[in-house]
Amino acid sequence: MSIATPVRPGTSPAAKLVSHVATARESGIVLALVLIVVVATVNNPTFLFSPDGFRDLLLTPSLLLLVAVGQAIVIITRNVDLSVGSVVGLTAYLTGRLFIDVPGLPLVVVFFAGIVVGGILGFVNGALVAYAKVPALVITLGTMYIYRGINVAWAGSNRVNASDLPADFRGLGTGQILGIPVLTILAVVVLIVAAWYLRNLRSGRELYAIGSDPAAAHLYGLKVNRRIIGAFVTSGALAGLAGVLYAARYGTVASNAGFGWELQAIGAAVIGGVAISGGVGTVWGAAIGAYLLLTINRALPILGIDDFWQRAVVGALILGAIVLDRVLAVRQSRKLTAERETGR
Amino acid sequence: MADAMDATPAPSDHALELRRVMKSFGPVVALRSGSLVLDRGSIHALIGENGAGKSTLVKIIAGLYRRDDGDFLLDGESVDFASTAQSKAAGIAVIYQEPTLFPDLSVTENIFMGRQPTGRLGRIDRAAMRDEATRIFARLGVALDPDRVTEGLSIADQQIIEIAKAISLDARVLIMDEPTAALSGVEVERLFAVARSLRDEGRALLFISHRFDEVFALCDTVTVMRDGAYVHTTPLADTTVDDLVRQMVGRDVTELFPKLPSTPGEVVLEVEGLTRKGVFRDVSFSLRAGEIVGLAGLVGAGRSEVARAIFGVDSYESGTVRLGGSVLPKGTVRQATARGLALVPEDRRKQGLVLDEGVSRNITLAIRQKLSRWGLLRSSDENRAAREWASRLEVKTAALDATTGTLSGGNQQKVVIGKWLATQPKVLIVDEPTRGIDVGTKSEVHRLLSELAQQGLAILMISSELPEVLGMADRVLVMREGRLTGEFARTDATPEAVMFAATAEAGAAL
Amino acid sequence: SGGSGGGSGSGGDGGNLSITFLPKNLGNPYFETSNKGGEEAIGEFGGTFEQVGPSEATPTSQVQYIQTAAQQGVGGLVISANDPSAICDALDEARSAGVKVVTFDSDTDAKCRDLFINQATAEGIAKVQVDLVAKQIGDAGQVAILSAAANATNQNAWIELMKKDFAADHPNIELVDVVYGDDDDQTSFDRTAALLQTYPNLKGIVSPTTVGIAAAGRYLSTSEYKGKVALTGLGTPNQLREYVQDGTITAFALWNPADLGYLSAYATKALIDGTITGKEGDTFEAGKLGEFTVGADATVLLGDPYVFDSSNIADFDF
Amino acid sequence: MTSTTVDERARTYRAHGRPFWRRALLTREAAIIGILLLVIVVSLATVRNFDSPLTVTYLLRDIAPILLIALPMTLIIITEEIDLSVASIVGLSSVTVGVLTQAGWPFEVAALAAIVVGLVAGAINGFLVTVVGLPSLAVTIGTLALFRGIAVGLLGTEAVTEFPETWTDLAKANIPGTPLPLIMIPFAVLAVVFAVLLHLTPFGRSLYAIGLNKEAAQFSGIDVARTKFVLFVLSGAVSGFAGVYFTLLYSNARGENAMGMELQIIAAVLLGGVSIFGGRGALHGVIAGVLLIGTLGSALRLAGVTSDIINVITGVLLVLSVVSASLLAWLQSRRAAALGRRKSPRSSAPAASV
Ligand SMILES: Nc1ncnc2c1ncn2[C@@H]1O[C@H](COP(=O)(O)OP(=O)(O)OP(=O)(O)O)[C@@H](O)[C@H]1O
Ligand SMILES: Nc1ncnc2c1ncn2[C@@H]1O[C@H](COP(=O)(O)OP(=O)(O)OP(=O)(O)O)[C@@H](O)[C@H]1O
Ligand SMILES: [Mg+2]
Ligand SMILES: [Mg+2]
Repeated sequence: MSIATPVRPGTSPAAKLVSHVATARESGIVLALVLIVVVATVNNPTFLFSPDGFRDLLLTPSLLLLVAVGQAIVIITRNVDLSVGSVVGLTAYLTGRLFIDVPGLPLVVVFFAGIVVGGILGFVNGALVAYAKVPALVITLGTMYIYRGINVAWAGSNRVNASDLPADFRGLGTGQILGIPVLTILAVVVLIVAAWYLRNLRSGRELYAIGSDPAAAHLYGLKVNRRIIGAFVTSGALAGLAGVLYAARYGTVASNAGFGWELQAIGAAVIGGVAISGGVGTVWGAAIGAYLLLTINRALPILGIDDFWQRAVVGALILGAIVLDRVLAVRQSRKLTAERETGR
Repeated sequence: MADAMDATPAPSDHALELRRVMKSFGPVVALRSGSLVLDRGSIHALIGENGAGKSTLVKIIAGLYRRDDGDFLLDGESVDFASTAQSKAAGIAVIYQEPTLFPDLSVTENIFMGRQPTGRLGRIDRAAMRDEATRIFARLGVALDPDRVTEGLSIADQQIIEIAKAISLDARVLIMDEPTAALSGVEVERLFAVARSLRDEGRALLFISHRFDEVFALCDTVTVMRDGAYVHTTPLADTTVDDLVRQMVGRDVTELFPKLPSTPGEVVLEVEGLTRKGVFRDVSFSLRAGEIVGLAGLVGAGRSEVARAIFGVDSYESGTVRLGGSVLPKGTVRQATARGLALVPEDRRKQGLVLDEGVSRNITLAIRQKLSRWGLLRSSDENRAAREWASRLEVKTAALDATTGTLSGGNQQKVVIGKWLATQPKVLIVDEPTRGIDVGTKSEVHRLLSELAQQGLAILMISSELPEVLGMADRVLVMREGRLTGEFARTDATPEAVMFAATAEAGAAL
Repeated sequence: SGGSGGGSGSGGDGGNLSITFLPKNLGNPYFETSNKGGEEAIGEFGGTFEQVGPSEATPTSQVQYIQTAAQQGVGGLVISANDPSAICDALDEARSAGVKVVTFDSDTDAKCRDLFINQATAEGIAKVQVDLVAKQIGDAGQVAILSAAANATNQNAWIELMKKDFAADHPNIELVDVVYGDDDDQTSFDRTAALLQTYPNLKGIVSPTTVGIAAAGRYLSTSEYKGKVALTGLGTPNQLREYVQDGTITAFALWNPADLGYLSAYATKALIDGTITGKEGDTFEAGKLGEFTVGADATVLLGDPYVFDSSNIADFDF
Repeated sequence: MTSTTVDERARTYRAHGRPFWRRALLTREAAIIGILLLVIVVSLATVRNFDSPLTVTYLLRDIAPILLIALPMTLIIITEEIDLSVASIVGLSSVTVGVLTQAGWPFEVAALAAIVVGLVAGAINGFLVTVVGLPSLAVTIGTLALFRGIAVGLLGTEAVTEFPETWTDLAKANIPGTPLPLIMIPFAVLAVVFAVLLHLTPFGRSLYAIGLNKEAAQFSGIDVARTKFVLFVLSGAVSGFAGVYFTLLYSNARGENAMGMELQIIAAVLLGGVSIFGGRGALHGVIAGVLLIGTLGSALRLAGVTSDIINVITGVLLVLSVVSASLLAWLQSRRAAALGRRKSPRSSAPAASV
């Protein structure tokens, strides 16, 4: 009757870990990432073995990583946030404006402002989704237009130039500690905190539950609205942080900063094994997905593939990742069937 | 199971009390005046026809709905739950009529979601959680892997997780809304044992079921509801099935299983060597016109899967299905329907109905091609066809465009049956046709099936209720673990023989 | 002289001096400056200035604004084309609705507009950049070009001419790649990084677009290649001042975009007034810039590009 | 009507729970059409030059691709799927026309080939969604990048701008004697075909059933996979056609054509009352939704409002349209609850007693 798998025989924690790593969805894309880096480096050693090459390898995807982590959290709750690109743009411009309009402002305040404004924009999304009970795709499509419009209306044809920003702030964009870019360290810290939270705290697990079956979550008496709003606030705040760092890294901020990042972030999450239908996936996957996406972008020219084909490769990659997920799932269910057959 | 009832314990003070509770959904009044008293250390039964308002009452207790009017006392104090979290905190555990699980999460997480044991920094203590789950499963006597995801579990296993969830709450009040509807005899017995031990610990239990044998075997007192209102409460020792039925239906129901005699005609459905790996193997049988064949077995024996495969919802690896002499191609419901096969599926909400559509659209969904003229469909034609079947089956609904999801379970089931009868099938497969249906409706469904058989329809009736199978079928097939393990003529089909074939254990429960 | 075909040619209808500026896209400081010049000129002669534009630099998004200008019945439309022929039909429709069409910065096919205000001859622009980079890298080694959108008319024309110049006069310079930053800051920045990585022996980068050269300058200034890889092209002094001062850039070129807008506005006024029709040899007065003559193909030339370096950059503010 | 009295206990049923005028007027579609009319009236009164015939011509010409693609998109969203790759297919089709015309193919053949390319692209989406069984949101985010990448990759730096004048003129021509562009004829034909298909045929019924309950649809003999496949192919083919029109309208084949249009199309469809969760929506609402966004944009541009404000307004409309629906439902339920409390009789049943 029941799939009568008796409690598994005592496998050692180490063996468990090994088998977990070997089968984890994330391992596949790590492998792909390593492969790309190796091939690119063989073609052109400076890809990895030059100070700039190494730095850019770590640095370039760091901003997208932040946004992708937030996006993954939202997708896990069976929602989606299309407004992140606009939030990045708005907070990046805000950062520049703060430095221009309030000279001598401490960096901490600027970071705080970016994160809070991002969080507020995320809160608007979350509150609309949670309380008005309307699909996130529609709401965030709307706020994507609205936030971007506000940004363009505010910035007009002004832009923030690198020379408007204090040198120590811009130093963050390229600075390194022990050879590792500051931005990367920041992004990885955020990633670890998010991953720990999702795995070990009740509220983190509840996000998975809500994404897995919202109606059941309601019956369980989970605070569905609060969690959904929390997820959107997190996504907004991380996009806000990414916006601040965008200003630090790129120096110049025009009103189209962060344009199109929403699809990249969703793409990264999907490549990383976060199921678009909610309840499945990890922020680790999304983070590696972000690295894979942008590293491929950088590797293609080195492999002699024309710039113009980059987008096609990215598309193929996304499709490849989801097809792979599907194949693995089918194989898993075949295994279960076979087990049942032999069990009879 | 129908052995001696437990002695009724002395009534202690009330754990929970509802007085004249009212609840309406827009124009629909689900509960006019619901009253109920649960005592500590006692198991209370709640019975009533489909749509009587039982589940609505439960949902009010659970804090899922808020009552419009009336009193709700817990330990003598008036309460008003705004969410299920509050009722849980007050010590009320509820098993809902429909299992509600998170398919992507593990069995353990499903049991403890929202109240996992935590350690330092609020970190979830996974080991403790898993141990607790294992302990509960041991108590329930089931072997479920606590680490597997619940996706793909059978309804029975899902129901068991629901029960484990409720037990893990260690609640003072345990409400069970038709928990046995999907369970086999053995599992029902285990559940009853757990329920009795909880009662003996002094907890208050509410048990909702349409099966009188269960009610009499388990419960101490019974409350009857009709049309959203309280009718009567009495100790079970002082009442009989006939009394209860009269109170429920408001009239006498004499014949529960009115099987009409019919003469089997020629063979219309022939199944040969049907095999689907891991699900069923080498299933062969045939069906004659005018014959009702019962397919018995424990839940999970694979009966539904065989039905789905024959009907074309699922594919199969080998074997053939012949309908009216010629082979039915596999995996196409359209072909099967066109050639006169119909299936009333086991899960009416998921498989039978489009809950958000109106009654009329549902009844005509399978005949939409037939109803169209020059490829075009007109609502008036749809409504005419729907009206005919709704009135034949006496569906209780305000209008033909009323959303099917707002009908009671029994009325929903009637809509599904109507939908398939509208296709004018030659062979009808009904899978658990009376699951969760009240006695009145049940007897109507049985009469209907009998009449249809008499008119020459071949019926394959899958049912987990032995009395139903034995009462209705001309012939009984039995499945166990994916194989046909027995075939009995009506006269030879004793409960003992059938249960033996279903379990291969002499003297199995039921 | 194909300018006067479609228009009604009625110069004397009281002179509708409402003039709309339609740059390639908004939020581009180069056009910001040129539009300011236009606004100044229009203020001088008492017309009404309006500035509209898409947020992304594509021809299809420009069409809507051309149509709107036609519907509004403005007197003149001053436009920098995102594509030489894609917007032609829309411009033709506008002209048949009586709008004078003047292109500046980036031209369309000559038959689709009344006049083109050329900031400098393509030959002159290509030559000044080739000369600058050749001087900076010692006339030998690998160079690459970081351009704007792959379809930008002017960019492609200059790149073609530069290629010819390199081949003819600088045989030791190898042009290894042309990449496109889409006039997007971030893209240009990342493309620069990729270029440096792909070609470890790269000696120089030429970026004939203000967005591109600024982004490349910013990347170079914090990288190991600073001072080793030469960077030149077309840029605005305000954006590049810092890099000239810190040694990332030695010298770069540009015309004065404010003058370009200023001249365009006066030329449009002359067309509306009927002072000129776009015929070769027509002359008109352009306020503080003096008198200009219409050249072949209904083109007016602003002048030669100007080279900025550490000695003179402090004198400019745009 | 003859109530079929099957046996003496038979009941008759009303067909509808609400009177006709409530069913017709209290709908999302009616609201959107109302707002559209309001916007038109206000614009006519307040925006200079809005009343010129040129406005109608330009407006319809510009939104024609959106109108066209919104038709299959509506059907797809009703089955609870989505196609984000449509704008990329427009770009791919445009590039196909360009490359083939450049290679010397006759334009007609090139155009046909472009539509076939669109069809094949749609079939790829359909295959991945129905046969491989992947969620369409993920699939079409992938093909959004893939198709666009191929389009941009094929033409690289170039743009093809030479097309036969007869065709480019035709794309811009009006129906003689009206300010309506010629493209409205194929659109009207397609709109009627899609409306009949969706609202008056068994196929249409099956789309709603799939959107609301896929499993029940399958149990009712609906071939869910095939139906969805057909829809994606339709969407691809119509997008291919729109790509050819787009190319001719702007005399311009570029890989980046119609970039970002998918979100405009989806915004319009959702504004028109189609539920993103499937099973709800009607074509007249969608057409009104597209026209509403187009008209607003046109009027605002004429009034000198910049494109960013237009985007903000589009976004606000979209959010308001969905939020107002649930706000209304909430208010109604509040009112009904209040009414129910007042009207329901104080119970006649005796209190429970043990
Ligand atoms: N959410 C709802 N919206 C509208 N009507 C509802 C809703 N829930 C229940 N009803 C109606 O309220 C009445 C009582 O339903 P309820 O589910 O409580 O019956 P029940 O006694 O549990 O029946 P069953 O034995 O079939 O489960 C029915 O007529 C039903 O149609
Ligand atoms: N989706 C699924 N994934 C994996 N196993 C399944 C799935 N559905 C059913 N099974 C297994 O297939 C077998 C038959 O299932 P099922 O419960 O439907 O049988 P049944 O005899 O029809 O029971 P019922 O009385 O509930 O209709 C069981 O072993 C069950 O666990
Ligand atoms: Mg119930
Ligand atoms: Mg079954």
